[in-house]
Amino acid sequence: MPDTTPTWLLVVASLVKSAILIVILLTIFAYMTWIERRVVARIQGRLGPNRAGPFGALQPLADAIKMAFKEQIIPAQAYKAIYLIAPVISVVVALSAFAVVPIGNSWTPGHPSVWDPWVGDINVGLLWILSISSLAVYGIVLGGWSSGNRYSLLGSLRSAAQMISYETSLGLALSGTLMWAGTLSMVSIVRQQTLQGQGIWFIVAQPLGFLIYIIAAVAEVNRAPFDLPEAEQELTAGYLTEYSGLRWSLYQMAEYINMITVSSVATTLFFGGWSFFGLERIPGLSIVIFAVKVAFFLFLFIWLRATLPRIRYDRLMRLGWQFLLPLAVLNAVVTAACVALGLPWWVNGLIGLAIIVAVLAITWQRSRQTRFAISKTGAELLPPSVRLVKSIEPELGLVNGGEAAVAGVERQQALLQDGRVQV
Amino acid sequence: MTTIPVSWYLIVSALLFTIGTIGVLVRRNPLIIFMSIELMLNAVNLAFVTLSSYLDSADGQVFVFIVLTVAAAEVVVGLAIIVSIFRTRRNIDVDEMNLLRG
Amino acid sequence: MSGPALIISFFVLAVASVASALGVILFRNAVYSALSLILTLLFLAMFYLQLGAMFIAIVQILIYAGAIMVLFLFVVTMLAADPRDPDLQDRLPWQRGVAAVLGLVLVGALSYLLLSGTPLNEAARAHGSEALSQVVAQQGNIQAFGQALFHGFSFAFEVTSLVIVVAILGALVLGRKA
Amino acid sequence: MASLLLWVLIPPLLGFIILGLLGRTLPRSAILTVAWGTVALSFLFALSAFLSLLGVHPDSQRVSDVSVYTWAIAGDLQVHFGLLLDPLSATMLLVITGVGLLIHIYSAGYMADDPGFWRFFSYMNFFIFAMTLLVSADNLLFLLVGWGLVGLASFLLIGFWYQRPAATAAARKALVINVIGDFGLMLAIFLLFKHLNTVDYGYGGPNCIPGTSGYGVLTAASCQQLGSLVSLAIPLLLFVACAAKSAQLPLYMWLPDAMEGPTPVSALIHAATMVTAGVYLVARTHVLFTLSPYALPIVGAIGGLTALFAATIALTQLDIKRVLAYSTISQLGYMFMGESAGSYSAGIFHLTTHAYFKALLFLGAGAVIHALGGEQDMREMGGLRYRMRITFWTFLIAVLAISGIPPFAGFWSKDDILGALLTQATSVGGAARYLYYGLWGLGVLTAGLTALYMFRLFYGIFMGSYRGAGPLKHGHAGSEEEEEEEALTTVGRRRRGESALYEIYEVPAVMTVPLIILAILSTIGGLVGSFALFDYSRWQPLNAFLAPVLGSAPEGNLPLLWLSTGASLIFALLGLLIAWRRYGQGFVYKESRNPFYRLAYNKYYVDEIGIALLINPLLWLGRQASALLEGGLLDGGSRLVGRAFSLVSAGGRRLQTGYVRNYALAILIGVVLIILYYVVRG
Repeated sequence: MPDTTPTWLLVVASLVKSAILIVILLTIFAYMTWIERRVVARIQGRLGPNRAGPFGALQPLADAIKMAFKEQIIPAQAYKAIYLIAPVISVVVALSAFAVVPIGNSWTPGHPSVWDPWVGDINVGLLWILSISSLAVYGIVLGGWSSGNRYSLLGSLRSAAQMISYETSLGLALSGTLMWAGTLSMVSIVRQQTLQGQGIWFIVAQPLGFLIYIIAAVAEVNRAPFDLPEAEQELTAGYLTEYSGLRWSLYQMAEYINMITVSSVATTLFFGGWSFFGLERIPGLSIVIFAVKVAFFLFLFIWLRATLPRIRYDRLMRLGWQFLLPLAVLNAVVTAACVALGLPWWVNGLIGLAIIVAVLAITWQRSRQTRFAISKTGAELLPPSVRLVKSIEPELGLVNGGEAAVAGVERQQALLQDGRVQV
Repeated sequence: MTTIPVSWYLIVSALLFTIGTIGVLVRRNPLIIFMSIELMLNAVNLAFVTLSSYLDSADGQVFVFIVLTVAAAEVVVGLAIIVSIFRTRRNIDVDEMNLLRG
Repeated sequence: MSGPALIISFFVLAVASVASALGVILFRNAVYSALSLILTLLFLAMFYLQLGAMFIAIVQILIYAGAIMVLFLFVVTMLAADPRDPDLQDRLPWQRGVAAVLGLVLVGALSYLLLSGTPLNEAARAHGSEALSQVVAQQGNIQAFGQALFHGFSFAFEVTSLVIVVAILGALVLGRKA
Repeated sequence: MASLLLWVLIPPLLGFIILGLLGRTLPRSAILTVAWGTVALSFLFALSAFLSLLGVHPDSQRVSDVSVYTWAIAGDLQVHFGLLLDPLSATMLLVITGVGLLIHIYSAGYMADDPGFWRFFSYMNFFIFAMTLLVSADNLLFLLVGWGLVGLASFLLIGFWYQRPAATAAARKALVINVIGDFGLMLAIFLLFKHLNTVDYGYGGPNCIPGTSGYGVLTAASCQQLGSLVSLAIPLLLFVACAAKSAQLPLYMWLPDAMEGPTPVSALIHAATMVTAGVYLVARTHVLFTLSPYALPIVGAIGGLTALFAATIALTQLDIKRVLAYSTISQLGYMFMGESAGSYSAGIFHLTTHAYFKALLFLGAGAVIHALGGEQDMREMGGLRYRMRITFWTFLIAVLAISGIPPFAGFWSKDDILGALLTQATSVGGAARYLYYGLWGLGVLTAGLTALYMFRLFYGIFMGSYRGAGPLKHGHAGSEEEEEEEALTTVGRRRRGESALYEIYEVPAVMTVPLIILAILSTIGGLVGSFALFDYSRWQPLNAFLAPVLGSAPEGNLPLLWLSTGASLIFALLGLLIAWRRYGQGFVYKESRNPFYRLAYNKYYVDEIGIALLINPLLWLGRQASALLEGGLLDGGSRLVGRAFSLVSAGGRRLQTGYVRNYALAILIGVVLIILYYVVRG
């Protein structure tokens, strides 16, 4: 924006744009809940909410009214102030992160104005999103802690550990794109991907980075299959256990807004944001393009939730530290090399694809080895990675399936018969 | 752009630093002592950034960056130590850790 | 931002940051202390913004508030799950008084030094193309920072990365089940 | 050429390192490959260095001094690790590596059953390295390094069977006495540096005048500036070192005891090479010895006395290795006598031939000992000529050689020395004349004694009938108790008489081949000497070769030479005759009541006198000092210090409350004080 813009105008414009953005986000949140229930129901062969209004479209409104009038419980052992504030923190943080996301092209390309469709275009935009979303964990940790409930506390601790673990991979995955873009400003990143810029969406240069980002993002927003903090079966509802009514829905709101944010970031960094082969020059259309792309990712989130079972907690951690982080480092190194050597984008893309293929092949190979072992009688045995008795773990041949597993199971039975091992 | 004297920022920095120092001296929970140390580091960081801005040189900011990183490393190790102490002693009062008494 | 707005914001931030810093050492509950510290850090980040160090401000939030303090909170909530334990007898009750007096002396002396015309106010500024403001004006904040970091302090940078690796290994070793 | 010298040095060092580090794990074949290979390489390089030297004309240019590495520069003192190749060092290197190689080969057989096989060869390689370093160093400081290292190698090898108390005691004794000599050498070096500002021999230095007798800094010209006292002190201090290393009176006591080491060690270190280092040093620094009129006569007197003294002891000894040890001492005295007559090349010549035949004698004795399973007493031998033919013949050659019977090597070199002595006696004036006449007489007498005791030994071992009880069955490294146990059984076995002789076998080829080679060398080795005796003085290749370094020996006239040769030959034959008369039918041991015999048999009670006069008083002094100084002064002082510290710390430890916060408070106090200082200073 031109330097001549008076400060008051800047402030006013920002306030107005923020207000509009918040309204939009809240609306999307409300309808996301409805869409999610419909989509999941469809996937599961059910109907979902379809009574209130056409296709049940007024369902979010009904829910909101219900939530607003629901009694709010404050546990006796809670730390009251923090208990009350925690959900608010979550929402505020979620909303603030969105401030630098450009949801459309400038109204008059080439002539920046204060009314362009983003709240602020700061030159550390992406860092802003990362740093603000790293604060999101506070809402959860504080909520869980202040509830004065072990389940809540455990849920919040899980959440903290999970978010810290995946934030590193997330940031590193994005760094590849940043190297191609050469800027941290969200608007500039999008411009780099338009025909006026480098003319490619960075997904083609960064397939590996994108994959890591998506996995890490799902974990970062605590969505299935990484929704450990609120795992009903394990922790009743994690940090949400003691919350009800509006405060509960504030947490939901934060979660959905975060989803929108990470989808927007994915769109912006990997799919060209509001650009679509020149069409974005029609100002209104650029916002639609952006919305469609984000919607695709949101749908992806719902789809994942409906499809994948929840992952075990230790595997979640292992996935984050031993799989995603090394891959992200590898991606960053490869990308840095490509950028530094001035190689064209498709080299980087091909290397990324090759790594993906290699990783998939290895994983597939391993899973085949460990999936099932066939005994001599032809019956399927449990894979060796399933440990029945903890104390004989080291004696089980955990190497390759097949005979090792057979031997292990036989040894296990022998031990059980001896009475040396108690199940 | 600045109309605020540099010493004002530095006095804020000194205040924060002293508060951190006192925290180290009077608190017995090692976690809070640790936080007080972080406070002291941050007070110094404030001084660095202030001087960087006033001297118009990026060096101070680089120092802050490095302090930040080292602080992260320090916290990681320190918290790991505290957790392992807690694991063995079920108690993290620093006054209980006085095996070095003469 | 300039003139009275700047001064007002400075004082608001100063009071807020000092107050929240006092909170760190005054709260009995470690979680509240941690929250106070987070607040202090955020206020400091705003100070940095005020001083034109945008990158440092953001990194302050990202690393300190977003990572370090989360770790703190993690440990605090884990270890001090029930902070209402009866507090043990303070074995050094006299130290509070001494510390307070010494703290006052320290602040007083420092303030006196800072206000009584130390050479700081007349310190020479960097000039020419190396000057921070010039680089920022030409290339932007991050670029200026990056140049300083990787040109003048690349060795320190590398050493820091080594420190981090060592710290990670140390934490791993310490965190292993004995 | 000097680079060749470096390659002479490096292989044994490498061998030492490899064997020392990995030897335990290596198979025998690999150990032998390394040990033999390195010494063989060393020998080949020494040989090529020697040949390359021969190819240089004129003779005076036959020198190469290359500084490999500058070790230290301190003010005027510049110490280079320089390698010097000249006729003297080339000769020495050939002898060391050549004889060393033969003895390495021999050792493979001799040490075959020893558990310390790898250790032995590692030490031997180390010795070769140290000795080559000693002779190829181009300055006294690195000579001292080699000097000390050969002492170390000698110590290690004497004490090789460290399970035996006698061996370790002998090793200790050798080390202590050698260190006395090292002190002498060090003091001499200090004096030289103080007065001449150098420790180099001086090749290539500013004063270097090739072609003159003794070149470099240690030229007669540059040494003239030394005062008369210093010019006597330096050679005498050097000679202290020589006497210790070469076992001259009164520092000879360690050498007979050193026979506790394995026999190949005795052959290599305590006969052929290391003990001749003193002879080498005198030759190398001969310029210094000529500065004072008293230096050389003293050297000669000590050498002559030692020669006779040791020969008389050798006459009475029963342990065959001890006989040889005393013979070595006696022969070393001979070499010093020759050098004292100004004929340094005669000394070096005798050194060379002595290396051949004395190594041969030791190896032959070793073969006998090996065949007898460790028996060293002459009374338990006899008649071995039937069972050990090769050893017998080679030993005979060596005995003839050492006895000075023509045409064997010893005759030529011994004759050279005696001739030089007589020539010197006739050419100098004053009291020295009588000294040299006396020395010549001693030499001739000793020649006779040498023939006597050598043939006594020879007859004792090989002639007559077998008196022993067959080979002992234990290994070399048996403990004391085992030996006693074994002795008991031998009594029983002795009754079986002659048949035991058939249990004795000639040693394997790996041991006899070196014997044969050394026998050949002992036979023809003397032919490089002077033919002046036959009035054909143009043939003296060794003298001529060494002349650029050592100067040419004074030429004697023919009648004198004839007289000298005739006398020594007659005495030698006389000794031979007496030996034949007494021991020709086999050695018979009789307790003799003759006081002189008892005196010699008990080695003149030198050890006992030493213990009574030196060691006991020293021990007494030490005990008194320990009680007085250590108990009262040092301990008391340290106790006082300790008490002071504990008092201080008792106060100080109150500060160590163990409360971390206390410590932090202390830091803060410090910080506040520093800040306040700035406030006050303004």
